[in-house]
Amino acid sequence: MHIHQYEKLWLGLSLLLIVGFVATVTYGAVGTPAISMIGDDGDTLNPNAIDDHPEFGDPGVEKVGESEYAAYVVARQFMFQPDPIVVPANTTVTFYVTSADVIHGFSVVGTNANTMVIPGEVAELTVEINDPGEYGIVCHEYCGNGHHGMEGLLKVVPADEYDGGDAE
Amino acid sequence: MSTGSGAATFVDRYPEEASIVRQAFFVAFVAFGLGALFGVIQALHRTDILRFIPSTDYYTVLTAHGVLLVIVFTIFFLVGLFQWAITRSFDRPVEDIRITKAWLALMSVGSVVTGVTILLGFVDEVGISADVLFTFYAPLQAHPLFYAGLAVFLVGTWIAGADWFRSWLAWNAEHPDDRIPLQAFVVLTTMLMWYIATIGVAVAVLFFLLPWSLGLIETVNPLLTRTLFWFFGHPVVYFWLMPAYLLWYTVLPKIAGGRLFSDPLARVVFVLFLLLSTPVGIHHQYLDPGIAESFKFIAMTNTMFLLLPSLLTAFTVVASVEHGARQRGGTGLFGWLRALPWRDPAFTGMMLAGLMFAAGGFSGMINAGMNINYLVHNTLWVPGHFHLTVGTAVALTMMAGTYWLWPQLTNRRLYSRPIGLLQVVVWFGGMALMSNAMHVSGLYGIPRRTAEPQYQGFDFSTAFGSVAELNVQLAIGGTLLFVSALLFLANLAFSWGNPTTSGLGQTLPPALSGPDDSPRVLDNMRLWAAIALVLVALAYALPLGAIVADSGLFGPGGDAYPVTVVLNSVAVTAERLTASVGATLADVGGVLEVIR
Amino acid sequence: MNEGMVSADDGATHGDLERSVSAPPDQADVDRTLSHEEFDPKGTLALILVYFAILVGMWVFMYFVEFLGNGLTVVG
Amino acid sequence: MTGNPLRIETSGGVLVGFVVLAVVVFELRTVLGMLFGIDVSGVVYFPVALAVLVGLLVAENALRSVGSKEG
Repeated sequence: MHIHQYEKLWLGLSLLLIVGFVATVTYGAVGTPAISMIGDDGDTLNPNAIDDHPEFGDPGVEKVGESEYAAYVVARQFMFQPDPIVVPANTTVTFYVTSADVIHGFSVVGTNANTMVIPGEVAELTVEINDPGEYGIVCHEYCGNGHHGMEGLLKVVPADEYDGGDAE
Repeated sequence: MSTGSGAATFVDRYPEEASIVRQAFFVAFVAFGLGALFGVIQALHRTDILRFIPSTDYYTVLTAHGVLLVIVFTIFFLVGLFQWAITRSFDRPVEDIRITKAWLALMSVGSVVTGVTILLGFVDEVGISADVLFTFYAPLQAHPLFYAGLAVFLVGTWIAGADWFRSWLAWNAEHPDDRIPLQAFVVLTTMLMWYIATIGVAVAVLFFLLPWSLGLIETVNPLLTRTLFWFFGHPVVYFWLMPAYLLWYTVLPKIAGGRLFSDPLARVVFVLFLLLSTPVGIHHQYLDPGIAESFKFIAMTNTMFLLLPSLLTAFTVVASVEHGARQRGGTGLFGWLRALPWRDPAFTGMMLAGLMFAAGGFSGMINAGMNINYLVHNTLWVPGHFHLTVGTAVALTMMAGTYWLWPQLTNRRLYSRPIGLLQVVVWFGGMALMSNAMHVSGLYGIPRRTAEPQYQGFDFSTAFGSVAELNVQLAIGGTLLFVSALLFLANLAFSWGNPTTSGLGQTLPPALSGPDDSPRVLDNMRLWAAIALVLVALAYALPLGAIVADSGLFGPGGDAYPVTVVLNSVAVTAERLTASVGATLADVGGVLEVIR
Repeated sequence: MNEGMVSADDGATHGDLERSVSAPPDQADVDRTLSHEEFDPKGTLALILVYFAILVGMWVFMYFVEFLGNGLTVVG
Repeated sequence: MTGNPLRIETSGGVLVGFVVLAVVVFELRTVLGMLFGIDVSGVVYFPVALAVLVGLLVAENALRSVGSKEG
């Protein structure tokens, strides 16, 4: 099989590019901080039984460690609960997000905190939150004819202003 | 009938087959026109430039836009082109024209049923709708006719593939020592890929979604049907792309005045597509809960290697064009570009499509990069990407290819080549505007698939310019694309009025490095199909097994939507009512409007 | 063997209008006939190296600046 | 390359070249904004870019007609 030498050169460069891409992604996955993908760690649950769930029945933020918080979020047509989600600054927050009805999205606008929300599955993502501020949250997966109104708010407040509980 | 002294055309030699090709193209272009109309409605609506439908109907428009363009338009064009390629390259008529007519009829009936079901979504009183978008993720539920139409359509494509394989076997019996002609080779490898890919969507539709929409089963597993969709959903993008590749490899070099640079490498490319197109679908699910990171990593590496055949194609096709330019007397490192037939809309259309594909390739690389997907997932970046790939590389090549094929299929000249040139150039410019705006908007976090990306509680922050300006860009781009689509359809329609002319036939020159330079094993379809199946099993057995083990074949429960809302908790009732009051009022208003 | 060649005539007789905008005429008339061995697509190589450079540059920017600089990294 | 029956110079190449150049110039603003953080107002950029492009087109056209007179 005759291959022109320029083509061989391009084949080599193409492979180099591909390996470079895989290497970059791998670097992101093991570097500091190591970027973790949404995985299969979360539980499964019946979306119709969410209201009886110990955490999702009354979704909100709770303190689980020294500077660690857990935020239980329910996405449903066409809202996020709780809204707003209030967390203190300079903490590590793990979001547990599930759906009560159809597939939704959960995206903290302008950041990399982003996940699909699939009924029956709990999406789990941990982020480090530094400065106080406000972020919009959007549902980025079509979820019905009111989809465009589905938004939320993430409020990061200074630690001394945080009242420690549910913002609802 | 005026006469020329040129060669016989395809329609002269194979009138029945040419008729099939024309019919398939006709369905494709009707769908294209409707899809383009729905496209411009969206472009103007979501940017809030011009809104004349309620936002709740936006998703009916979006579903119709997606299904009409990427299922009906692309695939009908594909079967027409492939029928031409098979008949032409084997140089033999179809084995049984009744079979050929049957699959075209099945595909058409399926498309009409699905299309009408979607469009009934505009008429609330009928109570039939399919506002589930092209991806139809459960537990959003469409009317059973939506799934049934899709199933009939799929069966039609399967019979089409069988028809072409039958032609191959018949040809092979008469030419046992010949290499498969390149065009037929593309058709056969592409259809093998299609058979493997459609396993996923066939299982999802026939075993889960259709029985579920008929009420035969209570629940489905949303993650499972979604994964089965993407099992099909990525290879289908290559299914759209292969007709464009067929034209780039076999027609473009000829129009440029050159010859294909390397037939052996082309075969390697198409084998790679067959092998790698399917075991990558999980890259659409990088952010799905319930699928382990390791499976996502495997999908990512497979996807990155799937770049290879496209990168090789870029070289081979451009080199073939350069060969044409040099034969036409072009000189210099870049000066040869000036010696190309830029006034020919078929040539220019394909070249501009290829240029856009190079740009779309880059945004695709970003999409494929597992963790960087967090940045762009489900933002407007993604439609920005695929409007460059399927929306330009594929669609524009199909339009350009039509300009070249048209006389071969009808013995009539094109109505106007200058209008054709204007059309492809306007498409290119319009897409540059729209796609640029979409990519940039996506990086600012603006989501895709929404009627009103204007939120109450926050604003999108921009690195430069403003969201308003991006919206204007997007709307202008979308409008230009619509104008271009109209120019294309009008040009074809007026071409029917041209007198028939004999001698419009065109030949395709042989490759510079012909098929005999490549090992025979490349033509072993059974071998490649078997390896492809093994790769698919390796990539999918464990994730699918894990999904079923975690939440069962029919999922952990849950209702179908839209359904009668049954509120099961007083605590959330008030909140839900408040939230949905706006949407409900809008619905009521719409109904009242109609009744009045 | 080339696949199913229809005819040697390629529409060359349709005059300048046809020729300037449609497919070029029969390749028997070509200025130079370049075979696979003697044709070095150096223009293609140059173009594709430029593309390669753009790809690498854009990738580095998108990954290390846009993505890693984007805040709220998912770490678990 | 005169006398080559295949070499047909047409204005088609100028049109396509112009459009491709226009798109490149258009994208340049995105590159400035995203890569270099230089926020050029679109109200200024696009009219100026358009004027430059039209100027180039006119100049090219003038040069070509001069060239063809000499040739």
